[in-house]
Amino acid sequence: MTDWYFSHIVLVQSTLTTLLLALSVQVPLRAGVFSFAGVGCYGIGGYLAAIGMVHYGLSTASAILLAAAAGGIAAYALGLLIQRLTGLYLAMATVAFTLIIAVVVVNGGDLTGSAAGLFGALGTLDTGHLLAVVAVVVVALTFTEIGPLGRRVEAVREDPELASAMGIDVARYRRATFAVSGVLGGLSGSMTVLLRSTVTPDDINFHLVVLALTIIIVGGSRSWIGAFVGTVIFVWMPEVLAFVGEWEDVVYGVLVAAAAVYLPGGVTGAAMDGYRRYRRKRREAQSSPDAPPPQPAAAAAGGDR
Amino acid sequence: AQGGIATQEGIPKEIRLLGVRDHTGPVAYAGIGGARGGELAISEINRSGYLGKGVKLTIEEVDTAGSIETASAEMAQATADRTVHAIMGPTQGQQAATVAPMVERAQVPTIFTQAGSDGVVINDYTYRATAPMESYYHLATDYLAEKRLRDVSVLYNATFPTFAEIGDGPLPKQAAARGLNIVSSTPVQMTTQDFTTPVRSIAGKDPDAVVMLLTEPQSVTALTQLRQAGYDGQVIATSVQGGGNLKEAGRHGKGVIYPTDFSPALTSRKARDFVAAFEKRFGQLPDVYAAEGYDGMWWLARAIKASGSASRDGIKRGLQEVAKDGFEGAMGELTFAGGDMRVPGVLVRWNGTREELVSGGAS
Amino acid sequence: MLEVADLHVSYGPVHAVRGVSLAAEPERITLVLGANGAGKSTSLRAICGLQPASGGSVRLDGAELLGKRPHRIVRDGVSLVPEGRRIFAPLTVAENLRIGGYTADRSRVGALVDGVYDRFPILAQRRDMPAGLLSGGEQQMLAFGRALMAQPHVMLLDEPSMGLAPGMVDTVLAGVRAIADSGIGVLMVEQNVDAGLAVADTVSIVARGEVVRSGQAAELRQDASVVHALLGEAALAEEGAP
Amino acid sequence: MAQHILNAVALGSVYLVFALGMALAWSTIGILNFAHGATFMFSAFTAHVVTQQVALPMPAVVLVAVAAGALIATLTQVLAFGPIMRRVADHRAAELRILIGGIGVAAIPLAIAERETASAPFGFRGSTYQAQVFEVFGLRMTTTVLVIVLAGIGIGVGVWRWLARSRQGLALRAIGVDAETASLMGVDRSTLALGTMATSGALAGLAGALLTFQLGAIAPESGDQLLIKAFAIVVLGGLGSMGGVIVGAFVLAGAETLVLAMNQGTWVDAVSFGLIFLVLLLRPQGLFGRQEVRRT
Amino acid sequence: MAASTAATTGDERRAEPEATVLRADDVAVHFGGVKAVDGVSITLTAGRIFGVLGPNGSGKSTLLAALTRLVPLTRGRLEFQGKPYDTVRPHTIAARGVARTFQTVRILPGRTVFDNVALGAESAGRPGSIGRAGKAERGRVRQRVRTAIERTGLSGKERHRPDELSYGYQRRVEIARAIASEPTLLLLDEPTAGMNRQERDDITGLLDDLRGEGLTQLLIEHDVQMMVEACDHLFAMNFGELIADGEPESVVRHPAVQEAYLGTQGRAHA
Ligand SMILES: Nc1ncnc2c1ncn2[C@@H]1O[C@H](COP(=O)(O)OP(=O)(O)OP(=O)(O)O)[C@@H](O)[C@H]1O
Ligand SMILES: Nc1ncnc2c1ncn2[C@@H]1O[C@H](COP(=O)(O)OP(=O)(O)OP(=O)(O)O)[C@@H](O)[C@H]1O
Ligand SMILES: CC(C)C[C@H](N)C(=O)O
Ligand SMILES: [Mg+2]
Ligand SMILES: [Mg+2]
Repeated sequence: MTDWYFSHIVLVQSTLTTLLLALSVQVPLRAGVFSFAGVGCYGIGGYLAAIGMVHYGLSTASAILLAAAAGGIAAYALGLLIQRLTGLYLAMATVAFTLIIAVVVVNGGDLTGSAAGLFGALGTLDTGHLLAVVAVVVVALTFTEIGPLGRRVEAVREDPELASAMGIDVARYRRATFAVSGVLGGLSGSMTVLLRSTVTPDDINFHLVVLALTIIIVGGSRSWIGAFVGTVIFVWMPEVLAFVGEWEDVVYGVLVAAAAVYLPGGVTGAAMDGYRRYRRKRREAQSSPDAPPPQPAAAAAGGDR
Repeated sequence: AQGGIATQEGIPKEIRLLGVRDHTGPVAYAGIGGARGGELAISEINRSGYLGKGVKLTIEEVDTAGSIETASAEMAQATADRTVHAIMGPTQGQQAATVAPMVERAQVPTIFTQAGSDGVVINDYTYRATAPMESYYHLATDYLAEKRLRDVSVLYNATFPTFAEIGDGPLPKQAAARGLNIVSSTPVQMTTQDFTTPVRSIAGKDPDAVVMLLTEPQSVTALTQLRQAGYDGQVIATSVQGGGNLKEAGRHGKGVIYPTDFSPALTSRKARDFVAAFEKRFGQLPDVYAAEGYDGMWWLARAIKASGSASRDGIKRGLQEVAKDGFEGAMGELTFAGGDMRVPGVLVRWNGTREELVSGGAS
Repeated sequence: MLEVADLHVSYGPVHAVRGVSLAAEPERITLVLGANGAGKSTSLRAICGLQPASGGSVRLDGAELLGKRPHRIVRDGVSLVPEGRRIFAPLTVAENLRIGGYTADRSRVGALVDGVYDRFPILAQRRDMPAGLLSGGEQQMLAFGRALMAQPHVMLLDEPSMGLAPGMVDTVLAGVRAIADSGIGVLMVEQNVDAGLAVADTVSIVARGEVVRSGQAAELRQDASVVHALLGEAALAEEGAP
Repeated sequence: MAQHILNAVALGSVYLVFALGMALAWSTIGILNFAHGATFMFSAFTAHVVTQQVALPMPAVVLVAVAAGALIATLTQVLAFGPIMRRVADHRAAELRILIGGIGVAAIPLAIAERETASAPFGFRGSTYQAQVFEVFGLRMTTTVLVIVLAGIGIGVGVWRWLARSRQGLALRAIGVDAETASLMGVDRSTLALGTMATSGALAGLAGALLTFQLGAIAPESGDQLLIKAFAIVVLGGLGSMGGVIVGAFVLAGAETLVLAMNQGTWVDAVSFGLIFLVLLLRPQGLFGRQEVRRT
Repeated sequence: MAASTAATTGDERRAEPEATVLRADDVAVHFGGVKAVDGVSITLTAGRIFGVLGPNGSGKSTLLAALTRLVPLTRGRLEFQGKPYDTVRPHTIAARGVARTFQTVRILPGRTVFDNVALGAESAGRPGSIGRAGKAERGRVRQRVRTAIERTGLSGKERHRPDELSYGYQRRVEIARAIASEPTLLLLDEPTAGMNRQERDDITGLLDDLRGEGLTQLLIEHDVQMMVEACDHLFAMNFGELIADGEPESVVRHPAVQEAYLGTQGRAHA
């Protein structure tokens, strides 16, 4: 077990940091904000942590705090700037934001290490720290998924106008998701960098955007559990698929496409549907077997008055 | 796995190595080349009983698939495996820089090929069998000075670490030292595909030579469009254009000159033997990546022999010892700066079908 | 002529339509009445192929329609004004009408569009406006006009008077009558019982997914209380309110 | 200066042909095909493989690539997007799944091409075509550029007019709004969708062939770079507006050319994406996009 | 319908009888050249049902949108319980106790009927509260949801998703959501479209009960008979303007209304 743990420590840790990145895209998406600003903040956080540590000798904890705060502020400011945008227009603007950050760090001279990036930013993080951070994040997010707040978030996503007619300050919710996604991105970026000690402009690219999106759609976009399932799938897939060798990418492509076709709500959605069907079956089995075909209210509707 | 094997002193019957590099993805050619060169070297080492009768080097390759994540994950697994004596590390600079601190923590000697950025050879366990491009790029400026090609334009990919390093620093310095006049310096980025505009302004200046530091597809396009823009002077490129990468440029690629650490056109006996053996085994000419993999593997074998131990510590000591004296490899007389290889380098010309020697390469 | 016999439709475990039989004959209007959730819309959707049926048959002039895809059924001459209007919101009013005439003879589209504009002048005023901006009633007119564009043999209408002002209800239902008189068979779901009865020829009353009563409109007009009773309006009928 | 404008027009035309195919499927039947870049690349790769066997003239090479593109896109539709669209009633639910389906599909040709070429650049060296350089009014250009500009503008305007005027164009837009109701109008949505995707793929193939002729060679990864640019172009122009795509392509190409002409090559992406960002700030629906139609 | 459970709810919000709840003064909403609403002034007093009649496209729904701040005003002033609100954002006025239904059904498709109604129940006058509600509050919310569901005849359908419901039932979810928020003012845009007479009477019975509890209402419907019976006061609109205003019977008999609304035949429909 410990052998296994030590040889897979990088995968375990990157599962946790990638989860935070995926959540940074999922949180706004859940409120109907199609924003990839979190990925940009991943870059901001990663670079700030590395700069803080390499150039200014910051401690690991303060580098991460700085990164999270900066990510949150940057994303919040971006959110203020582009609050009139919606849908794919907003997505495009945030992708642009992310890619511009990549260009800025390439041209950042010694501060950012230019094209080569920075190295030697090895923090003192361990898996325990990561777990603690992720646990706090997950618990906090759970509250936004259930109960009244969950319903409101859903209303903001599905029908903002209806939401505001229900007394919900839609703009405030949107700005909040920006800030949260920035913090999550900053956390993810800084912790990734401090674990692996290097950061390069290449780390902030469109593929990361695509990866984050793929994770949450394949995993399930409605709750952190979906993000977690997706993260596990995509972080561990190369390991699991190693046996197919050079066909790994082909198999990867087929699996992703198949998930898109056959799993409407992602893996978690499919699991929940299965569970619901199972429950219904059981309920039906329990209700008296000789009764006429189940009358799940709907069919009886016409005359139940 | 039984623990402790790779830490035992002495030379066991089997010495297990792991190759952790790109076998798929955009720079797969570097990993594949390195793996093939190493494979050839291993077969020679094993066949000749170089490490003693019945002693066998074995290598297993894992694919980092072009990603830093996968590279560090694979490396974590590799270093945790106590039966692994040494690792032939990733070829991409950033992958290598990321795993460098890991191999030190795990104390597994690792030889990189390529991996041309800073932050790779940083401790007692990191070694590199590729000379940094800037260490032999003076061959190009020497040539220009010698041919009196004074006015030079530079077109370079400033977001690719290796080229950025040369284009921003050593190249202008070397040029100035040799009395060359850099009339224009045009940075482009990784995503630049069309060069009509930059090439147009270069052609307008009509310099004596153009130094072009670009990736493979970029160089084909830039060359083609440079010629179409009416420029017909000398083009100087890099080893990235070696290994037949200019083939697609067709007639526009003819006559391009570049410094490289290895060319099949090299005439030393070592080089000729390597080329012949490689061709026999793989049915094609070796590229620079293969030569580096080959010489890197021989460095390792010499190290084991020198320290008389294939333990991780023994290999580390041996590598340092061999580096002190240097040795002759396929790339010529190899010297070392710490754990980092240096080569004499060679200047070659692409004649449309293969490389021809222009200068250097003497051994 | 369209004959629906013993139609069954289920949504998963919900058996929404249980053996409905209906008919639409040329020149006649068949009025379908029923409480909310009785299965009226589901029946119409199944006839058009939008919802798979689990049993029964739908024949148009003897040919089976069940199992065909919706666009085929439309081309065979059956056209539906769907519940909730379903206009194409971002397309202009004129484009909505033109798409309605997708299967019509190309050369006649212009004339047909003008016909709709004559019937509903407000649509002509709004012709270049995105249809989604129309008021509810205007959208209902558009949905009706759009169905006319297809020049069907059989027309299925799901609550065509919904959201219309009384004057407009008369216009639309008079339009339906005129359409029927021109030789088209009409199957119409209506909640506005009196207005519906005024133009219908035959009536079928649906409850809980089954036809509980059908007969000639003329008879039922005499005996409106029966209809109301069947629709669960007994209390009202006793008070003799209407 | 004039030369720079010509260069921008040439670059814009390549972007245009590529982006048109993507915009066609996206703004009509609502398929944002993330495999468009891979389709582009793989059609060029197919033509490359063919030219290695037979020396073909330019039109034949283009034809091969166009056919390959149409085939790939058709397969994508049949195997991935079609099943997704069949399984959902409303379009919004399908949107993200189509995106991800495309991402999955794209990985396949990319992996194959990378493997076959070992990621080395490939081109049409085997073709009999040689670009001729000529000068008009002191402007230097090649026959390739001429072909690209003509094809780009011609097809761009053609597609634009066709979508706005034709019956099928209208039907396609209706499918994008509400596929079920469109079928109630007699529109055969699966056939039309298939035709649209095939056309879109053919345009990707055309772009693949033309760009490879223009650049001399492309790499397996070249498609990805164009994909994000095309995405930007369509959004910049305003989703649903083909005229917007035409303008968007030339605006982006113009901006890039300008930055390059000022010798600030490493800032190209920042400037072009910054421009898009600014345009969206001022016009949240893109240059020619329509405001979303929603009523209370 | 379960009118008996009604008495316990809504009393906290009951307003003074005859107090002015809402005043709209010279309200206009123009869309380019379309003058959807053009200078309408109305006053709603507490505890009464007001009706709006008018031909299709006369501006009724737009007026409702203006009152709930969902469209920008071209001109005019709005006042709710004495406080002007023509510049606030829509959620603010909703949080102050103005609830509405929509002419086109708008419900959350992925949530059950219960959840949809709960969304309304939770919005009641607690602007922006981030769901920290205590146990007691949660219990009260659940009670409000149950009551609203019962009163709109949705009992037994709590666990259904809206898209599994027939159109008439989807409309009821809209109404239930609005009344679950226990508003001070309820605005209803054709709440009974797609219902037959009996079903309509059930709904008007409910509105009547709510009036008895002191709830002020503004109702848009096309069914003249129903409007006359249900409302205390009618407004008639045409071309965005008020053409009549007063006692229901007299408004319906007003010649301009007859002319505009009841069609050329001028025959009352009911
Ligand atoms: N998608 C669906 N999934 C499950 N059940 C459904 C679905 N659509 C309708 N039903 C159920 O089928 C029954 C019949 O619905 P239908 O829409 O046909 O009623 P209707 O007679 O048209 O009612 P209304 O007058 O309210 O429009 C209802 O009980 C409804 O709950
Ligand atoms: N956003 C908009 N842009 C342009 N015109 C609009 C817009 N919204 C409404 N209109 C127009 O304003 C007029 C009034 O619309 P409104 O929806 O208020 O009518 P209504 O009285 O509710 O009609 P109905 O009884 O049919 O629902 C209509 O003619 C409509 O076409
Ligand atoms: C494989 C090569 C392209 C690697 C490159 N020389 C680097 O250092 O990153
Ligand atoms: Mg219905
Ligand atoms: Mg209205």
